[in-house]
Amino acid sequence: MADSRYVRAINKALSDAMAADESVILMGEDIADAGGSFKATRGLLEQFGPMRVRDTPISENAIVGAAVGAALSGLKPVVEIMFMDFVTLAMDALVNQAAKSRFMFGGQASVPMVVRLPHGGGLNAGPQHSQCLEAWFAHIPGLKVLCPATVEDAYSLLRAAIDDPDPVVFVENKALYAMAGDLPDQPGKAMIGQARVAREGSDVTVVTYGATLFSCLKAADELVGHGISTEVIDLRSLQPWDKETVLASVAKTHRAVVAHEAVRSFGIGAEIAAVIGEEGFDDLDAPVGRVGAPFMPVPFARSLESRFIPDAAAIRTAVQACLV
Amino acid sequence: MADSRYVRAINKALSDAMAADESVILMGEDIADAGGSFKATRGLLEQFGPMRVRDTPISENAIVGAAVGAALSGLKPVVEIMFMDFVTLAMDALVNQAAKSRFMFGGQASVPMVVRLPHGGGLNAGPQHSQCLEAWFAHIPGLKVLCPATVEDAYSLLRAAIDDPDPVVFVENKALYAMAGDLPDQPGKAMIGQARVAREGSDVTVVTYGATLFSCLKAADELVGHGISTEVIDLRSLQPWDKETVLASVAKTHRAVVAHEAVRSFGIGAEIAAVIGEEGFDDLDAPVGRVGAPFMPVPFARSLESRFIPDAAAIRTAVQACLV
Amino acid sequence: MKRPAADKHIGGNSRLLDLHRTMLLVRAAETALSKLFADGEIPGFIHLSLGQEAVAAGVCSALAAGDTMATTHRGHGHVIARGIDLDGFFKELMGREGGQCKGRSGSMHVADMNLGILGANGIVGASVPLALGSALAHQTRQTGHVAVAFFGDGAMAEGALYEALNMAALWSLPLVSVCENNGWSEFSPTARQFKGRLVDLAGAFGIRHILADGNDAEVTAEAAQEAVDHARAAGPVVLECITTRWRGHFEGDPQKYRDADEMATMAAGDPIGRSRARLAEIGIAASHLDMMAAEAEALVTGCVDASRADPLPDFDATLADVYTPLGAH
Amino acid sequence: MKRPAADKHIGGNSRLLDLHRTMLLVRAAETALSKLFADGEIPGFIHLSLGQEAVAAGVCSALAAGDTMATTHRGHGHVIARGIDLDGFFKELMGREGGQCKGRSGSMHVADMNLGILGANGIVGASVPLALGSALAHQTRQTGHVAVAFFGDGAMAEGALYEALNMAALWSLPLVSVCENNGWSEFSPTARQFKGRLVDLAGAFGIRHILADGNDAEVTAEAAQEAVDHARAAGPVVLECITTRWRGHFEGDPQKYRDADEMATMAAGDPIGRSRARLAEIGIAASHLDMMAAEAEALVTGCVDASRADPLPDFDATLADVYTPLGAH
Ligand SMILES: Cc1ncc(C[n+]2csc(CCOP(=O)(O)OP(=O)(O)O)c2C)c(N)n1
Ligand SMILES: Cc1ncc(C[n+]2csc(CCOP(=O)(O)OP(=O)(O)O)c2C)c(N)n1
Ligand SMILES: [Mg+2]
Ligand SMILES: [Mg+2]
Repeated sequence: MADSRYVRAINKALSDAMAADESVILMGEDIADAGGSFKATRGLLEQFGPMRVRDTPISENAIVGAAVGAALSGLKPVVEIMFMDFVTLAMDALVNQAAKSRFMFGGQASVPMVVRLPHGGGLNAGPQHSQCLEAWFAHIPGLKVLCPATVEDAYSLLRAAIDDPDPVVFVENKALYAMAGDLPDQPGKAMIGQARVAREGSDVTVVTYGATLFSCLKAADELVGHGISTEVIDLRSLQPWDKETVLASVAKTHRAVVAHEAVRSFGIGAEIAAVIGEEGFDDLDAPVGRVGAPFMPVPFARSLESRFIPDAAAIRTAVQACLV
Repeated sequence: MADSRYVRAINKALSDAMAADESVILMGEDIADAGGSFKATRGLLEQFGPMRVRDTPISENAIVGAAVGAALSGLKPVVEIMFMDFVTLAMDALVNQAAKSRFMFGGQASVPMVVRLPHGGGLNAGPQHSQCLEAWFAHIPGLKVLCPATVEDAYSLLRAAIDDPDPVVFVENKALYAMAGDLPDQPGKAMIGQARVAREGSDVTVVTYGATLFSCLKAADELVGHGISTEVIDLRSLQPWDKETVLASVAKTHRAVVAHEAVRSFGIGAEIAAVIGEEGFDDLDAPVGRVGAPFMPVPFARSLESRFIPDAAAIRTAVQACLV
Repeated sequence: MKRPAADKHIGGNSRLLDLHRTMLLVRAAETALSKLFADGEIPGFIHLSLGQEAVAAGVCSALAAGDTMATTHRGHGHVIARGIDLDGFFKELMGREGGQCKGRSGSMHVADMNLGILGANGIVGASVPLALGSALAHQTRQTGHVAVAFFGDGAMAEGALYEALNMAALWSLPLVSVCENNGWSEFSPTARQFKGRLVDLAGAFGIRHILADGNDAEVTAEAAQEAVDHARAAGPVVLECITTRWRGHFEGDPQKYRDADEMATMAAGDPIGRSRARLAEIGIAASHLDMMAAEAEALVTGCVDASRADPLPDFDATLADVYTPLGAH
Repeated sequence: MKRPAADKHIGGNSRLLDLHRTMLLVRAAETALSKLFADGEIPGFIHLSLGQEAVAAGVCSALAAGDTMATTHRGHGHVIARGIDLDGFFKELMGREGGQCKGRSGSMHVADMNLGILGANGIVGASVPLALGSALAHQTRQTGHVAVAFFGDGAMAEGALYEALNMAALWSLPLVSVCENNGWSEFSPTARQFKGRLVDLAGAFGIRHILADGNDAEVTAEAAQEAVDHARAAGPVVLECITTRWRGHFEGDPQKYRDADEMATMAAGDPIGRSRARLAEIGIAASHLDMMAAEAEALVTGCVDASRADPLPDFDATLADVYTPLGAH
């Protein structure tokens, strides 16, 4: 166990994957010389050279399009899009090309590529540098969508994403990059599609992912004082997502709340809540609560953003609401 | 009452809006001389001239970006993106610019623009010419999302969209363009956000939008034979959507099914079902059923696409499932 | 069905004969497709390259095994010239189980990974970043291969082309960008949509630009060889082939927007007429040339019959193949 | 706070004095911002244009009322030179209720519709299509105004620029595309990212290209006047201003990637030092020039104090303002 940080775990996963498989290459803006805006690729240029660690021009569409062509030609590209908000410029490459090529080509080819997308607020970066758009990708057949919350998952999920033969949208939370945590000396690779019970409980199930996990755990702590035992599930994988683990927990607790940082309306939580309501109908003793950002662009001012991002209090309130 | 067609209603709405307000202009690929790939803009160049009806280059990103700039400078642009699948090239302009400008600028400006997006299958147009991506836009604060199913709504909703001060994503269904229907001689303008009870019933509520409305009505007819009275609600507006009408119906029928052509997973139906499950919890006698396309790209072959698109049988089955 | 081999016995003229044979095959295939489409035997819509056969034959004649290519919605000629199994091609367009892509893609996404065909594409301009990435793979993996991007003149307006040209120049990638310039973008003359000149755009990035008469197979083949050699040795190159679109944008397009003379004079530039005349000049018997055309048509007829007999794709198997099956990799 | 009026009495030199005053204001504002940021009084991140003041002052000096502009993440100078209310500007960057955008946007989206400022932008390259559309509105509505798009040299790699240049040329729109070429794209020399030459790109579309020393306010002002006149009369034009980024990409960037000499020699090209020297030459008293600088700093200090005293934005009011209130239009 070495103590590490979320961003260092990403960095180590990239480094280990590149060492293990020379077909893995990196592309992105200022990822080579500068080591990335969030330093996730620091040192990799020196380690693997300019052929495999490529600083690109500011051309998101062509970068991701090139990744698809490279993935169809023997490489495993890992692309960094500096802020998830900029993936709006690369949606054709991701959605019309990467996601569909294997299917469209009759299964002749796979598209082994990863697009790393830092999402989320907390940096007062404003409306165009803070969005959580993962729900878009979860809706697209052919893409897989992962979002690690812990230092260990940042490593193990990224290794799994790079090993995966299909295109993976890898969502990282900017506010977590500096977070400290333990990383085993020989960290493993995760199984895509498996959730993790982050905290066991018996009264209510809180389903979450990404940075919101920590608000959920905080809320769970606080709820103990109110005599409420909260089970917290970290999805880790959003597409596919671990229905079995979620439904099994709800069968035990009979109550559920889904929480994430993304805008609540038409967010990831809608699908989770709908499936719990449909397949867990008989288990439910209360409506499935949903916690997410209010329906507005991410505001800049501290006083606004701090209220925009769902916090432990919001989760606590939602949990208590389904227990009255 | 003149008998018209869905595409002619679109055409008349554009023509009437341009006649009523000279700040309304049209932009798109082959919309002027050729009158549009689906003929929605036929005759408008002759009527309003090349300044207001502009054939653009194949540059989706710049077209929509220019529409935003024009909307901020006194025009009301209506953009045609030939197939909704191509909006993947214009997501920055729509999501980062159009949707957020009013908010980001502190309410100084509005962005009165409409982007027309033909979606849906049935033409065997294959994986890159058939998608239903409306759920993406419903998730974005600042955008409004409409989807007319009838000839009259095609007109009245488009007029409302063009009059609206905010950016509207206007989703048209390609398979409906040729559909005949009545259009009043002085058709009105719809109220954005109001659903329509397309058929009254007492046993179950089916919530839908777009072309799937007709499969729902067909299913409702067939269900009469099984002694089931089905209420069918056509949402018409997806963002905002008419929660009140939907919940009122469920309070009456105690059962609900949500159906659409878009992929089921993480689709529009997820939010509708989640809200019914949450706010209509005590009214529900059965889980909310969801009908949508299976989790795959839209396949080309007739034998595949016909099974891909949800039909009346699928809706009937879902309704019956929530009545056992 | 196997294709007839090149007439090696004719020695020095074998290349022209091969080009001629390839064009005959594309011509026969698309002539059949036009009829099949009119008869409702082909779902969706198809964009034919009749009149543009010399570009497909010429460019692909310059490619070696291992070279890759990405093409457009008007890509039938390219994939046939590259050697795609004609049987699987027809079955695909007719939506059959035995189709090259199992009936999932149709005309607009035909691909053959064994031949390095990264697919036709339904998105205008998308072929260029795809080929760029393939070229990047060739460079990184030191395969010595080149990647070809076919794109139309209308696609020049897409930013994707521009971004890709810059990256190709920046990394001096073995990318051959082939502009199939037929003067039309759907129903509009491209001149009414695009103000740039490709030669100047390429020049702005220091990329070599080669212009060719895309209605002459030999000229195109030579230009393509020059372009491919340049790409292999020195990095990106743009090959612009001036050619003629005979049919509508898609089958069923009445082409009201084209004036009579253009339609009338079109046939004059027929690339197949030209190569046939030249072959006749150098003494290839008319009977032999007729036989070649007949062979191509027979091959196509066989594929069409086989496609009609082929079963329809199975839905459940299709649904199960969205992601790579575990263990397949 | 009202800004001091132009010294009309100095007649012929009033333009240089105005440019100088504008640059002093930008310099004072951003110098204060740098300090405020270091002290944690400014949330998020800010990109300063210190060293680039001549571009902002010069270009905006050529604009008339009604002309519009869209700018970039490095847009403080542009909006200040255009005349934005400095009080609202500081309140915005400090996240206050009285901010120009009510504290919702911060540095990267400052806008003022009354001045035709369509916003700074967090998306590299996005300013160009926005200004293109504004120019289209000017043409359609026959306002006689021009639209200006500021963009950086790194933004040249975005397809949006290319697509917009083509459309501007196609429709001969009154668009002035101003490339603020400081040689850097974040932490990389742009030469390592972009192989194209802007003069050739503009040329490929038949768009006039004007080059200016962006560290000289008068030279830039004249070039800008020429560009704006051209746009008003004859359509699109590209103005490339060569300038120098003094600070890091954003405040807090240690700039390890820049070598010592560059950092050392930077100050030599100081646009304000230059204009001050020229004003001294033509006899403006040092005392007067010092007073001008003091005025600018006083103005800024006042704005900073007012911002500190300003209340924080109200969340519920903000949430209620995502869409246009009914009846507002
Ligand atoms: C991104 C995108 N925009 C628009 C279209 C619709 N479309 C299909 S082909 C075409 C014209 C292409 O012209 P060109 O590139 O010259 O190719 P050609 O058809 O002449 O071979 C258009 C606009 C599309 N398929 N993709
Ligand atoms: C679409 C997009 N990609 C990447 C970024 C991150 N980014 C912000 S500024 C910048 C460099 C821009 O360089 P340049 O255009 O020269 O402007 P300068 O900072 O030099 O003024 C980058 C890559 C962004 N904001 N938007
Ligand atoms: Mg063409
Ligand atoms: Mg720069």
